[in-house]
Amino acid sequence: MTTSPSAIPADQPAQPAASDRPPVVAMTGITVTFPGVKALDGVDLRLFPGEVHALMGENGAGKSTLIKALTGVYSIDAGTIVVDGTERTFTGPAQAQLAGISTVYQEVNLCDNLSVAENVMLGHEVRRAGLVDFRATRRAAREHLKALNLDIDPASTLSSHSLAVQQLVAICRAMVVDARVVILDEPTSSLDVDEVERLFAVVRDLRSRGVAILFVSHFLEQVYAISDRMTVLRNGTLVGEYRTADLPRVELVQKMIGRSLEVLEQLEEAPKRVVAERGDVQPYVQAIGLGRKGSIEPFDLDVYPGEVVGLAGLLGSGRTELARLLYGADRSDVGELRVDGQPTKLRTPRSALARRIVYSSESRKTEGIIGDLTVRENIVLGLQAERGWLRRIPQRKADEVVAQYVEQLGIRPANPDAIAGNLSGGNQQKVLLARWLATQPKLLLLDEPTRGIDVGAKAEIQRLVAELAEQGMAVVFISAELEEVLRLSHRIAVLRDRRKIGELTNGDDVTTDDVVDLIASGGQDA
Amino acid sequence: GSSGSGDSSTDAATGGGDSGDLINVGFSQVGAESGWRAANTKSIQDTLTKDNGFDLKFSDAQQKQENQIQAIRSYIAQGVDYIAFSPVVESGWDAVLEEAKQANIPVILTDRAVDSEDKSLYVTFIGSDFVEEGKRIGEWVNDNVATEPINVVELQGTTGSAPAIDRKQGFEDATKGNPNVKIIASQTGNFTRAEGKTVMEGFLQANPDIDLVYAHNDDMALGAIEAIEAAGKKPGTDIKIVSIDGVKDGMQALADGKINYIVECNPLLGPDLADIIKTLHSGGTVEPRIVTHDDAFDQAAAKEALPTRQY
Amino acid sequence: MNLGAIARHRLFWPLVALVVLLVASALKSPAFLEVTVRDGHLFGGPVDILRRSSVLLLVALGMTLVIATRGIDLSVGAVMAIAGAVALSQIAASPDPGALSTVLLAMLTALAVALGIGVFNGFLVAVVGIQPIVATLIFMTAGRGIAMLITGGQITTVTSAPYKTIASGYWLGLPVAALIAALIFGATALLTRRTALGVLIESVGINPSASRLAGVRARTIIWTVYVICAAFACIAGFIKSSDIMAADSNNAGLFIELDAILAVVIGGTSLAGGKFSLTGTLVGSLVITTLTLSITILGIPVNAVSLFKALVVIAVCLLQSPVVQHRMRSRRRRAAPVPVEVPA
Amino acid sequence: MATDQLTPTRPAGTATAQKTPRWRLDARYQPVLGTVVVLAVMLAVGGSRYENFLTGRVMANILINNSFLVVLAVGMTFVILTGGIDLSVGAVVALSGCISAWMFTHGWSAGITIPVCVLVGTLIGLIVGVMVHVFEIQPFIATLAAMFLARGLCYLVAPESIPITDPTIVKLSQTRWGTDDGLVITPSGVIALAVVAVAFVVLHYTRFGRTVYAIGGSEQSARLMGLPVARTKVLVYVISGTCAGLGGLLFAIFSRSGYSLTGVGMELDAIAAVVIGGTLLTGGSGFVLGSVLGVVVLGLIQTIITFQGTLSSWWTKIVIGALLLVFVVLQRLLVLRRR
Ligand SMILES: Nc1ncnc2c1ncn2[C@@H]1O[C@H](COP(=O)(O)OP(=O)(O)OP(=O)(O)O)[C@@H](O)[C@H]1O
Ligand SMILES: Nc1ncnc2c1ncn2[C@@H]1O[C@H](COP(=O)(O)OP(=O)(O)OP(=O)(O)O)[C@@H](O)[C@H]1O
Ligand SMILES: [Mg+2]
Ligand SMILES: [Mg+2]
Repeated sequence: MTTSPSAIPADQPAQPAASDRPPVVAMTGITVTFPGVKALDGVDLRLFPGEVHALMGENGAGKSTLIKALTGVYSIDAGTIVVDGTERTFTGPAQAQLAGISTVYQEVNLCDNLSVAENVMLGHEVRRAGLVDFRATRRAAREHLKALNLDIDPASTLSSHSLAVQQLVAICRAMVVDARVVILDEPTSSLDVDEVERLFAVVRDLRSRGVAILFVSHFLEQVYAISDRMTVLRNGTLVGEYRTADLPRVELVQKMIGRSLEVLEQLEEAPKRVVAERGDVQPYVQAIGLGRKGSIEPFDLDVYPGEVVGLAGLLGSGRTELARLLYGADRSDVGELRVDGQPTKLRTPRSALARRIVYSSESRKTEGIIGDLTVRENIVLGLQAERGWLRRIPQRKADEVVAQYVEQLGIRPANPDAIAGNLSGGNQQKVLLARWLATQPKLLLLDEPTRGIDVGAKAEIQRLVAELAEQGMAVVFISAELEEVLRLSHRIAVLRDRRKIGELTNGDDVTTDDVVDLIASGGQDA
Repeated sequence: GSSGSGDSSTDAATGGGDSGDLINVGFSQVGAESGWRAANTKSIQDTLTKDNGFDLKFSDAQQKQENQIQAIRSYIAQGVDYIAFSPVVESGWDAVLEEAKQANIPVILTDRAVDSEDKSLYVTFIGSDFVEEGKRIGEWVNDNVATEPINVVELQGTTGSAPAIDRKQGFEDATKGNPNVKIIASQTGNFTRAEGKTVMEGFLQANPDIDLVYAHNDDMALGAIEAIEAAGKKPGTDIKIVSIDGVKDGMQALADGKINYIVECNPLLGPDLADIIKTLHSGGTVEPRIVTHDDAFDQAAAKEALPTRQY
Repeated sequence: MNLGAIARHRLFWPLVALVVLLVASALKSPAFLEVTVRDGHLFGGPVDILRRSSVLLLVALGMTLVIATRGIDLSVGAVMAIAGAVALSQIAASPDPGALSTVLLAMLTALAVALGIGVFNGFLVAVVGIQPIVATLIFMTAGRGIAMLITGGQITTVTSAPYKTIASGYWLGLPVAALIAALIFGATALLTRRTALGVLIESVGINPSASRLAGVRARTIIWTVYVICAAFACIAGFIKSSDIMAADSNNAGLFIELDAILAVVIGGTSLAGGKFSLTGTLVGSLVITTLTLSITILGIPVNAVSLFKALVVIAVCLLQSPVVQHRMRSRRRRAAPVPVEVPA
Repeated sequence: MATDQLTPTRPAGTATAQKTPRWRLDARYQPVLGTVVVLAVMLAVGGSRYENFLTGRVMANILINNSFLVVLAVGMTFVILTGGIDLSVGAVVALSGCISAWMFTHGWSAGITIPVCVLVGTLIGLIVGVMVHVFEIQPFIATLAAMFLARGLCYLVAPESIPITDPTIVKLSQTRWGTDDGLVITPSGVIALAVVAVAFVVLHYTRFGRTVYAIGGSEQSARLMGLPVARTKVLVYVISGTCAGLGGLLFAIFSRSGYSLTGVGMELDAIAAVVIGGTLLTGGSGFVLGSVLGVVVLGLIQTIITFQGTLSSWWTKIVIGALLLVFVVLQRLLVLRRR
């Protein structure tokens, strides 16, 4: 559904059936409870050498929890973990690593105060006479980065890179050790086609060397392209273990969601949007030569009410930067911004909010969720910020708003008093979305809103965006999935090297290839 | 504040060597932790003036020994003629005093002593005798209050400080032989009014029959007065109070009958210090220990002395 | 609520410490817990604790809000000293120190000065972006100097009946100081919990950049809490100086910032910012005040006071720690298996 | 577009980040550079105002008078880099001094006393480390409790100040190496510099050091990356405690006495030095050499005040505060401008 099937050729399973060899990891009857939630209930998982195993399930099904239970981040309440034939209980990731299990956790977990090289090599630095040899370490890091075709300066600080690059660095780190088990929890959520392709090349190489790979993704496309077998979870319980080849997509979705859904058709057969007759409506937001030194070069952009403008581009092409300028999260230093025809200077997010412009950031951990607050407080935060501190939103109104969006977006657990930081990644994303929808904006800037969201919810969010646009909201939609951008947008602005290089008007004849071509040509002939 | 930097027109740039015929004196003060100390500082700054032939370099150590040692080293580096200081602590001055000796700068101690074995490290020590102060209080109590059995509570100074240790010692020495004196509680009030009050409140809660309060300084005595009044008793009558220092507020309370006896601890060391330096400068010698003259006041004497007190 | 749930409450151990200290004091001095009516007002140990904890409570309240934004305010002690110095030197200099108007005017002046300091601190932290510890260290040092400058290095003593009322007066049989603290506690609770201020402070403390992107005026909020903190410290300074009717620039509020932080943390607010509990701070303040008072009553030897304080603090913190809590819970569970609840 | 030639051309599909030009100073060094610049300004101003200011003796005195603070600041740097804080160091200095003085007066030899008083710091550091790591007590509170504890033990060991007359200590405090014009160094100064050198190597060239930075960046990430977070966290407090014990020894050499009230507020001096040196209290960013510069700044402020020589007690406090203000604001502005 995301990348065209031709981009990632389906594999032949490397080994016919893995079960003739003993599993390298066997988890049985795993139960993990958090105060108030039973996140896992008697789940089994087997990993065989030389296989790619997909772990599937909706947001909050317990995938990340199962992984963390394996690597000793969480202690298990019941069940056994057998690694290489011996029962183990790891007390922390360090131990798991020693046992040959290398993990990339879901949220990027790196130290952004350190250099890229250090993040890749921490704990495995090249040493001479007991002291770290930085030059050799950087060289080693560069080698590892090259395997993923990541050509960045290993000495640069991690925080200077976009989230996608950070995700690749995290994956790189997992490849440094000679692991027998590699766990990748949604490694591809912010990668584009090329990066995914490169990652898969590495994964296949690992598999051929007999490494067991556990892979989590909400992109069914990718799952079918790379995995040999899969384990499906639902609501913390085991649904079953299947050979990928034996389980058609529709059935997989049904097993994940627990009911049959037309989501797949809905996702695949949504009609292309076309620009409606505008009449003499003026754009809600109009950027004229707007830019910021070192961040994005001056660009023009109009967004009309009722219109979805997609931003397409590769990693680090400046989509996020563009959106931040429109929100006032960064201040522009050249150009003009008109909101509703009025020249406007956006100095802070607040001033944007006052003009009913909202922005949902791509990095929900650092710029989105307020971890220790409850779901309710997180959802009404935007509304509250807009009203000011003095006029608190009445409890009843807050409850109403929260109930509405919890229902509409399917936030789970559907408990407004749950601590937002404890929600699964996908559900946190939904909470963020709810926060912004609750303010009833006129311009909605969505930066990767579907990252890490399961198929059902993704369809729901796409439907919602389309509906909101129909009701007259202006939307700027950023996604690493070109298909998704294409499906939703009326117009597509294409960026490259932090410069807007062109604009496409969507239509039946426009395909992802057109966009890719435009990017490749650098806008010269567009 | 008249003793601020404003009225001293010393040009800092002329700090070194000889500036005319003025005597260069470096003085390192402990800090400004009490009214007593402020009076002491003022006395020194008002006496060692240009008009009197001195060029005073003054520094405040903020109650830190390291700052004081640093200041003395700095005076040595600046090449002053004399160094005077009130040591924060008794111990630990040998090293820096040896440096001063090597640089041929005479050192004068004021107010507090040092416990160096080598007495040649300083010329003289001028100040009160804390043990003696405690003793005089004890003797007055023996003669005037402890004619019948009494319960005494003690408000000690800062734990571990020389005045606190010596004043406790002196009082105990004097009352040791008197079976009527019973010290029922002793706590530190850190030489401050607020803590003096706090501790006294605690004493009053814990002990219903206190006859006498011995405070190591006036400030704690003043705090104790507040506490006693708040408990509905009459300070000076229901509970007698004796203390040491003789600062203005203390003398006032004494005159008002709220304190019964005060042994003075004279802060006005400026004139004496000036005399000593002048004597030394003209080649004379001074006694190695100069005990300042301390008065003692009862209520009648306080009424008389109050109008003419300088501090 | 069952016993287990009560024991698990985060304020359980601080409250136990409070009770233990009170009981120990009462055993040592049986009159301690007696409350009698004397001169038309209440008198006794508990009343004393209430009156005395007012100063710490006020400072700790402001500190709670500052800490909730991930900050810290070391200058509170100095602000107390300045408040006393400004108010009392003005009263002392006036021809009529006993007049209510003089006192009010003096207090207003002091409050204005304190607010100025709060604005300054907030400016350094929120606008210039200096780390709170260092930003407030500046006034911690210089503030006491300013207070001494105002009083000329002397302890300024005044006689003024209205001013004395603040710390020593009684109203409806209760100490005025405690009433002031209670009033401000209530006002703060209303201000933070009835408006959205509390939640916004927390959100800024938990994730400043996310809050800013959510449209919260992070800068203004951080600025505001420093101003509030200074204002509360100023009122605490009034009580402290009224207590001894003197402005002791050197010692007023010395090291109170440490006690205040301790009270806040014992009350369950994390120094990492975020969620805060005003009730917790109240309990923390009471524990620390009682601790100080009980030292005198129990007759702890002078040399052991610090050690005693350390042991109590360590004991409370250890018992409160997640690890010990967890241990105790699982021990309890093992000792008496809880019957499985069958849904009706 | 005219800017075309400035944009690096790269094949589509390669994720690149903008490379920082060579001449740009790494952002991490900017705060330290700020400190250096403001320090130079202070020296220039001091030298033009006061005679005998820019002399070897005065500069040497800064190190001689602050060698213990250098050692404390080094230990504190470790703790602050992990995002913690250590308030106990001042009290540990006093305790270590008291114990050494007590042992000397009770006839112990320097060979035993010196290790013991350093190890006392280690032990307190270990207690703090265990409280912070195992019991998850916040560093501020754990070290505050340790501060009360150490101070309380001081009063038990040495209620009044005890002079130290041990020949080894006397020798250490009297030895001076250097030129006649006062540019000298003491054994304490050498020890302090050695500690700095060791700390520099440990922080920058060992896995332990890099783990310290990683924990400061994100403790949770460091744990998930499989780094030995527990061990490292306990160790930084042990290091800080040991440095405080050593600092106590240096202070004992400096003052040749043990006194229970020394070092009150010294922890704030150490923290201030570390922060002035450009280390972030949130952890993960800073340098041990910056902390040394921070100590020099504080020493310089004191020196300027003694050279001024006309300040009353309260003006001294105000001037210290004002200089601190000028310093941090200037440093901050320098950092902001360079961004
Ligand atoms: N630390 C925690 N405390 C309390 N509840 C938690 C915690 N971590 C996870 N949970 C809960 O456990 C459940 C499973 O979460 P988990 O993160 O494993 O989901 P997931 O399958 O990885 O979902 P996603 O696809 O969104 O990443 C969720 O309901 C979540 O709210
Ligand atoms: N804080 C920063 N400092 C320096 N460079 C940065 C910073 N943040 C982002 N960049 C760089 O700016 C460029 C544009 O990044 P941006 O995040 O806007 O790209 P994007 O198109 O949104 O890509 P992505 O898909 O990664 O979100 C990237 O090269 C990135 O490395
Ligand atoms: Mg997950
Ligand atoms: Mg982006």
